[in-house]
Amino acid sequence: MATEAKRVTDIGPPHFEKFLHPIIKENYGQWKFHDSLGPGLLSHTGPNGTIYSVRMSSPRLVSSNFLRMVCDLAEKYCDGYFRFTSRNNVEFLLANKDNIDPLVKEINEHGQLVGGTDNSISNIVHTQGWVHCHSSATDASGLVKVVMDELSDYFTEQKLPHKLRIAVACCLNMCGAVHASDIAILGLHRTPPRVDSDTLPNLCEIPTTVASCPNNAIRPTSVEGKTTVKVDEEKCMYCGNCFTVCPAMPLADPLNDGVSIWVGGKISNARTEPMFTKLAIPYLPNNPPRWPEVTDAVKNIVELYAANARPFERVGEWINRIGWERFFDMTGIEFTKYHLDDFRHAGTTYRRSLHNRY
Amino acid sequence: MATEAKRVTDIGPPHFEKFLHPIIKENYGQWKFHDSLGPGLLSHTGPNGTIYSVRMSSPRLVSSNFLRMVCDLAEKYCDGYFRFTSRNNVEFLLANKDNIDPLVKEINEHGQLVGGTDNSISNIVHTQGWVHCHSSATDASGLVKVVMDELSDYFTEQKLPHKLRIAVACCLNMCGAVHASDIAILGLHRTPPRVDSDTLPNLCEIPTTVASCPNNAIRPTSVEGKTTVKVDEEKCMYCGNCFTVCPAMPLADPLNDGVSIWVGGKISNARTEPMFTKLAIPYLPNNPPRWPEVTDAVKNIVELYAANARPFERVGEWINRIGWERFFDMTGIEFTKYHLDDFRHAGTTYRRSLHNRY
Amino acid sequence: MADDLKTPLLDELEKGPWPSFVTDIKTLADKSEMAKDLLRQLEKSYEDKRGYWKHGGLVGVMGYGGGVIGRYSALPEEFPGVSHFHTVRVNQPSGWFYTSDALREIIDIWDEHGSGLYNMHGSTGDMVLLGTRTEELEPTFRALTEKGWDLGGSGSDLRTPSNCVGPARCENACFDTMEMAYKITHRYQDELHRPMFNYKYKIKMSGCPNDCTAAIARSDMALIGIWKDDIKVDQAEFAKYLDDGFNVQEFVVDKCPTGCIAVEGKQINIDNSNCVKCMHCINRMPHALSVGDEKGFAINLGAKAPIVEGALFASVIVPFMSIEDYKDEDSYEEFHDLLERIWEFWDEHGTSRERIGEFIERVSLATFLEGIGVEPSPKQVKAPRDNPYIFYEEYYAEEGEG
Amino acid sequence: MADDLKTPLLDELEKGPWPSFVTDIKTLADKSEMAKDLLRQLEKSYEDKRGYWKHGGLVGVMGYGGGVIGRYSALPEEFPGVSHFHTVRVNQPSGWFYTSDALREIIDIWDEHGSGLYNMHGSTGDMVLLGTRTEELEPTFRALTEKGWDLGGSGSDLRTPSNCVGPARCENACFDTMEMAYKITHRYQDELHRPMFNYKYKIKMSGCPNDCTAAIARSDMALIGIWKDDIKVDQAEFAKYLDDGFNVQEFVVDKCPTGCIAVEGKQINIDNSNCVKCMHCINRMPHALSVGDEKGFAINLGAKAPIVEGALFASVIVPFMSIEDYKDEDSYEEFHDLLERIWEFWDEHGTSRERIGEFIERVSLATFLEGIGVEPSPKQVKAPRDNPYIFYEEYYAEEGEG
Ligand code: SRM
Ligand code: SRM
Ligand code: SRM
Ligand code: SRM
Ligand code: SF4
Ligand code: SF4
Ligand code: SF4
Ligand code: SF4
Ligand code: SF4
Ligand code: SF4
Ligand code: SF4
Ligand code: SF4
Repeated sequence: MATEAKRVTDIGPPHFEKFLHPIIKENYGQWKFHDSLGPGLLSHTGPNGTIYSVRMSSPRLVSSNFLRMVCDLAEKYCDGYFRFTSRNNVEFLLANKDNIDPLVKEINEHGQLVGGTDNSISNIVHTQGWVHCHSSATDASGLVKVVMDELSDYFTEQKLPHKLRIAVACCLNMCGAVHASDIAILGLHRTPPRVDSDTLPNLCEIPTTVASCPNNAIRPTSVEGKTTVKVDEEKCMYCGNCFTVCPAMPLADPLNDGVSIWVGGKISNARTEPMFTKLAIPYLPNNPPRWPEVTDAVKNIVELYAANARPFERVGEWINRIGWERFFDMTGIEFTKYHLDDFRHAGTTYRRSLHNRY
Repeated sequence: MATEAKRVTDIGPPHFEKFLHPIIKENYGQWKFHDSLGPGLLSHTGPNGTIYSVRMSSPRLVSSNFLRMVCDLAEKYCDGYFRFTSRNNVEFLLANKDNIDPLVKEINEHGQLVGGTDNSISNIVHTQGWVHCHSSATDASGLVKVVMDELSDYFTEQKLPHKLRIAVACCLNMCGAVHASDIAILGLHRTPPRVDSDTLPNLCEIPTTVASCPNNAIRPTSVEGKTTVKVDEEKCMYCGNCFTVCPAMPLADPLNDGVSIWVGGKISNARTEPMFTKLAIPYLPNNPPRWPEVTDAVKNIVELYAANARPFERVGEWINRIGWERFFDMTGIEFTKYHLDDFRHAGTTYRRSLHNRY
Repeated sequence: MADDLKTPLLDELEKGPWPSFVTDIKTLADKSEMAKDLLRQLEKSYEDKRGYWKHGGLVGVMGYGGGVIGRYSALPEEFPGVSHFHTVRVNQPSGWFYTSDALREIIDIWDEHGSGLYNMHGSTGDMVLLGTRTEELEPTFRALTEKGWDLGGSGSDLRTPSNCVGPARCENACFDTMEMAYKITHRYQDELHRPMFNYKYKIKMSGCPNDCTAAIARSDMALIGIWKDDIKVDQAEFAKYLDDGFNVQEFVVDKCPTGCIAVEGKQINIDNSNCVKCMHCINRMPHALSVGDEKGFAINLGAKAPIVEGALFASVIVPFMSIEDYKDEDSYEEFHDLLERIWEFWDEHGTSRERIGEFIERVSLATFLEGIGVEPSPKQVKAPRDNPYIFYEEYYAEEGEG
Repeated sequence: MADDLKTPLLDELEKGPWPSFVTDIKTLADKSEMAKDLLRQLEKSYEDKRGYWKHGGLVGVMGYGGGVIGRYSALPEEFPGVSHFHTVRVNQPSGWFYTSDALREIIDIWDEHGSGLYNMHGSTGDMVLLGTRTEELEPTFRALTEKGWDLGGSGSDLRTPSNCVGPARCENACFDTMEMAYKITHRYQDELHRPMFNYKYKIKMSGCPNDCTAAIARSDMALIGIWKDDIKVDQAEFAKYLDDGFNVQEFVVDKCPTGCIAVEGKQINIDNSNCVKCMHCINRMPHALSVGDEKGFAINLGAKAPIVEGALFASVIVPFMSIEDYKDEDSYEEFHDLLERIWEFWDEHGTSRERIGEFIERVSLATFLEGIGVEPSPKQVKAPRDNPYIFYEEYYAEEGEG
């Protein structure tokens, strides 16, 4: 492809209007209601007709071949119109209800799944992992695959009390929704950065590096006459912020890097205000390729939620209703000192009342 | 009275048993239930009988004559038995129900009131004020008197949705329950301490003085060769902690000292967890002897609470139900930047959701 | 009334239905120069809108470091009666129970040695004998001890523990607040009278979560009664509430914080596994419901007023403890051991003027629990941490390395 | 499949019902050295339990400071195909709507200039074209712009705003998320492409409080749809829910956070003055209930992940704003003015790598509001302050003094 034309910049994205299905254009801003037609199937109705959506899974990390398959299906059933969701599923947009079944069938033939709507587990929001990021304490795509293998029924069926949203992030930067998910899987380092004092003076600015540490664990020092930094290992909580600004302070440590499990966050304002995800399991080992400890832990929580929560109760709402003590009892997860907050506003998490279940 | 006997120390208080009414002794730890017999009147019943309590107001700051009056009444109606409550009321403890009416009558003849139980306003927990404390930004006993003059009906009748508890403190040390009361009146200074560098070097330890400031507003300095301190007036929030450790830093300022009004705190675990009192009115002037701005403000809040809260809803629970925006609307109190927290955990008070009433 | 007592501003406080402290103090003004000059100085404060007391002053009784608050007028020439006006704090008896005989002893002593004025009681709980001269302190003390009374605390010491009426007149009491307050006060006489802590240490005891002594808001150590088993129900009495037209649905069921009450027919059913012991249903229907049988108390630490890090409610450290026999000193061993470990750890690692609540926040709850040998429990927190900044203590090392 | 592609560990990820990224990438392994060596390096990561990427790297396209994430293999000799493996972030269209024609343009470009691998989409919302060499960056950019596509953000710049499907396919949309995202992205091209802020600035738009883009958790500026008047009710449709046996009491009434719904007979009554617009009742009964007519959005600022001060949700700054005509650039004046005042104030007083949420917490909400010229409102806080540390700015001075 020749690119000899005049170089243009700052053109921004194309206007979306040309990507909108005619039925969508005609009902734009005037939709009346939607209906759920089954797992992965929605219809939205406005004064000028109904549009059908078929939601298909996606590993998000995809190849041209995957996207071509999407285009092919869209052309065959949807006049070429489709979209992606905020959780990286594909939504085919159909004018004709009769096209739903053949489309679903063909999607399945491609080894893809239809689902993720309503009271189901939708796609896992995730990050780069060992596939692309220098910071990662675990892989992301692989974790998503093994966890969703265990939970795919909950994607293709709507058998949960309510929506359940899972996120994976591969380090504490949390490029995703880990801090506000029903269940989150977070990769973490557990040992302080190793300072490479040979390269550090050239690669990093000392004041920026020192300032990067949330816990004041980094101090300037001098090694063989060169100014570098040293880490107070007692104070380091392995957050990796120093590594972000200074490449000479890597944290990766195959023996100790691993995964933590978090529960009970939510984003929507429905019923309760948004809630942060809370620590459930401080550490599970990195055990690729299938991380059995992680999949077991997540499945255990999902199944207890499925069996015990009330209709339209999110994971965090369920736990708040039964109490954290019962959550730890039911899941068999050990409550340790690591669960007790010790950061900035730790005091606000202490139980300052008599409200307790015995 | 001669005190020639051997000096004894560390004897502690007398054992309470000798102060207990025989009916109390017999039912000790075995009480079955209580009944409310009207404002200020309670009965408690156990397997071995019933004890009647008549609750009488008290200014708390009292003279020997007041206490002699209490003793006289107790001897006449209660075999000499009585107690004080945790809110400084007097409780006469009667074996004989028939003694209630005559006792109440005689109490009233002494200019005292009976009430404070159940859904009423009980006595105001308060502090020393200009009567005894060097720190005070307002008087305490006087404020209590003028506020209770306005509200005495709510003491002698049970016409509120639920208990309403008021506290007064005369400075930020808050020697009382100001931080957890339905309504609180808090005296405050509003100008930085004036450093008396003549006396300071003799009276105060510089490091302790510097360390006392929660906002690092105090720095050592030197005036005419003597080491003293200076206050960064931008950073000072008039808390008075420096004055507590260093007498040479008085804050009293007749022009600016005054009173603030706080609402919505509670202590009990009933229904909701304990709650801190929140700022309603940042400043009202000290206007002795009857502080009309303060009594108006408090009465306004009490009357709105009385008219609008649901049964068994405390002030804070009522406000939480209707929302703070409505509270400010209803009371006509202006919402200002002073209401926005800017101390340690200020961020945790920001509204981090979409939950708002319009 | 003394001729020279002109208090036009204070006189305004003699009006109105609420009993007037001015009127009351005036009854002493003839007999007591102190009372009279207190009113006169107060009148000046009302005129000038400021107090006229000097800051503190180290006075006390022999061998005691606390119990007296020194106070001097800033205008001793003008108001000689209150040139000294020290406060004597006296231990109240458990639950503030008195007989007239006992109180008269105090009155007589204070009429002789002091101003004849009191706070009944101070916010911490003591009898506060308000105003005397330095030279009267020791005689007052002698007179008090002779009658069996002793001083309370002040400064960096244990303060007089205080307690709700509890088993003495309340069906909700889950532990013997009266006896326990007595036992603690007596056991720790030295800690009460000789300030050696980092800062003050207040203990309050409430027999149940209604917390009628405000322990959770105002004491470094709050002992608050609680039970572990089921709420006791008298179904016949419950039916009476319904029959009497009491709106159980709106006033009880709908207000239960965990929604764990159901009414079926004339029967109340409580899902006790989800009850958080808030007391509301019991409060509303004392004839029908009462606290369980397996009773004890929770230990919450760290309440305080805002100075300096902001106000704190006390937080759960030991969710449940019980004492076999409150009358038996030996039964308290577990409690005393714990309290002493707490004091030791605070003493060793706390800083001067650092209350225990601020101390726990500074060193972190996990460290504090480890320091005093208490196991972590979900009952100590509202929820587990939401930030990922975890200090791991166990990690793997290369073989040969470690 | 290429002979030398031995990935026994990754092959385990081809099992199971969920679509496998390994299987998918393998379909490219014959054509693309990059895809193949990515799998080979990943296999090594799976063996060794660690990543093999070098830290960052400053690469990009001419005149742009963002949009490309530089990435190099730490083992370039072993995996030459990914010795360079830079990411190109491309602005997604509003609401992630595509036609197959449009997407095929991208696919063709990336097959030619890059690895043929993507994240559809990145967490911020961009199309993420995953992996190419430095020398291909400029050609990729040229090819993209020729087809009307442009780069997204990275570094300390405005990131591509993203938005929920909103008016394009949702009855709940309270504002035109689609058009507004487009307008903002176009207006602030400079801010997007040339990082000059203290740190990144993300804008996300959700058409209603369901917040389907997680704006409140993941954007420095969250625009979230809201309405001011009453929820619209179709009583006939409501009756159908009852008739169909839907448990309105348990699933709706009991779950309303402010208890402001009452059902009388077949009629639903909402006390709208107490409704907090949580959406739950509307979500449960979309045929009967819908958002009001007086629609707009709230502006919440400051969400972010935990690094460094702990995670934040965005907090209310402007409780309600509306735009007359979303298609008309002039209608946005109030919004743009505000946004520019925000950036200016943050720029002037913020520090490097300080997100706006942390900035607001540091300078305090009151100062921030004053700085950007927004009035304080109880809607900005959960509750007023509970500590008494108030900085008064107005006070009285002696006459003659001031
Ligand atoms: C397509 C999508 C918007 C988009 O622009 O892409 C979308 C679309 C709808 N959402 Fe959503 N939501 C979408 C992401 C979200 C997110 C964001 C996320 O998960 O990261 C949230 C916040 C999640 C959270 O709280 O943690 C979200 C919270 C909701 C809720 C609130 C659920 C609750 O009660 O907490 C509803 C209402 C409901 O389900 O009752 C809702 C309802 C809806 C409705 C029914 C709105 C409508 O009337 O059309 C749509 C179909 C929902 C369904 O899947 O059953 N949508 N929705 C997103 C689909 C993601 C996916 O592929 O699964
Ligand atoms: C006598 C006293 C205890 C003592 O040892 O002195 C006491 C005694 C009783 N309290 Fe109390 N409370 C006493 C101070 C308190 C306090 C402390 C305070 O106010 O500083 C509280 C916490 C207040 C708060 O939450 O801010 C307190 C919160 C309660 C509650 C919880 C109310 C609520 O729903 O929030 C109840 C139960 C109720 O009233 O429903 C209660 C109930 C009771 C009962 C009914 C208990 C019983 O069965 O005997 C007693 C009679 C109450 C009444 O006045 O109607 N008591 N009660 C105190 C009387 C003070 C006074 O003179 O007014
Ligand atoms: C007398 C009393 C007020 C009253 O009118 O009842 C009182 C009076 C004083 N308190 Fe207090 N406090 C009194 C109960 C309280 C309480 C309430 C309580 O104990 O339940 C509190 C709040 C709870 C707490 O402990 O935090 C309280 C919090 C303070 C503080 C702030 C301490 C803090 O850590 O935030 C100070 C300042 C200090 O300790 O230096 C203080 C300091 C003082 C001093 C000693 C003034 C000073 O700066 O040195 C006051 C002497 C006044 C005087 O001239 O008599 N007082 N003080 C109360 C003690 C009487 C008694 O023994 O029964
Ligand atoms: C690609 C992407 C993850 C993904 O797989 O989707 C990503 C990838 C990176 N993020 Fe991110 N972030 C991505 C969305 C996010 C999000 C989610 C969001 O935007 O909704 C967050 C959390 C929300 C937030 O902004 O706080 C996020 C929080 C971070 C942080 C922590 C920032 C903070 O203030 O706490 C960092 C560290 C930093 O900025 O230095 C970071 C840094 C990074 C860097 C640039 C690594 C670094 O240290 O320099 C990663 C490059 C990975 C790579 O090799 O490609 N990334 N990052 C997302 C961007 C794609 C896109 O443009 O669409
Ligand atoms: S979460 Fe960490 S490791 Fe994962 S993509 Fe983001 S910055 Fe990289
Ligand atoms: S990893 Fe985090 S805590 Fe440890 S030194 Fe680096 S910045 Fe500081
Ligand atoms: S609140 Fe302040 S002024 Fe009042 S008694 Fe306590 S220390 Fe003194
Ligand atoms: S009054 Fe408080 S804030 Fe002001 S200087 Fe003194 S200690 Fe600091
Ligand atoms: S705290 Fe409980 S036990 Fe004590 S008096 Fe109050 S209600 Fe009774
Ligand atoms: S004590 Fe409170 S939580 Fe327990 S059942 Fe009664 S109202 Fe519910
Ligand atoms: S945020 Fe609201 S308007 Fe947008 S898609 Fe979700 S439900 Fe619809
Ligand atoms: S939107 Fe939420 S708060 Fe409003 S009426 Fe419906 S359920 Fe209640």
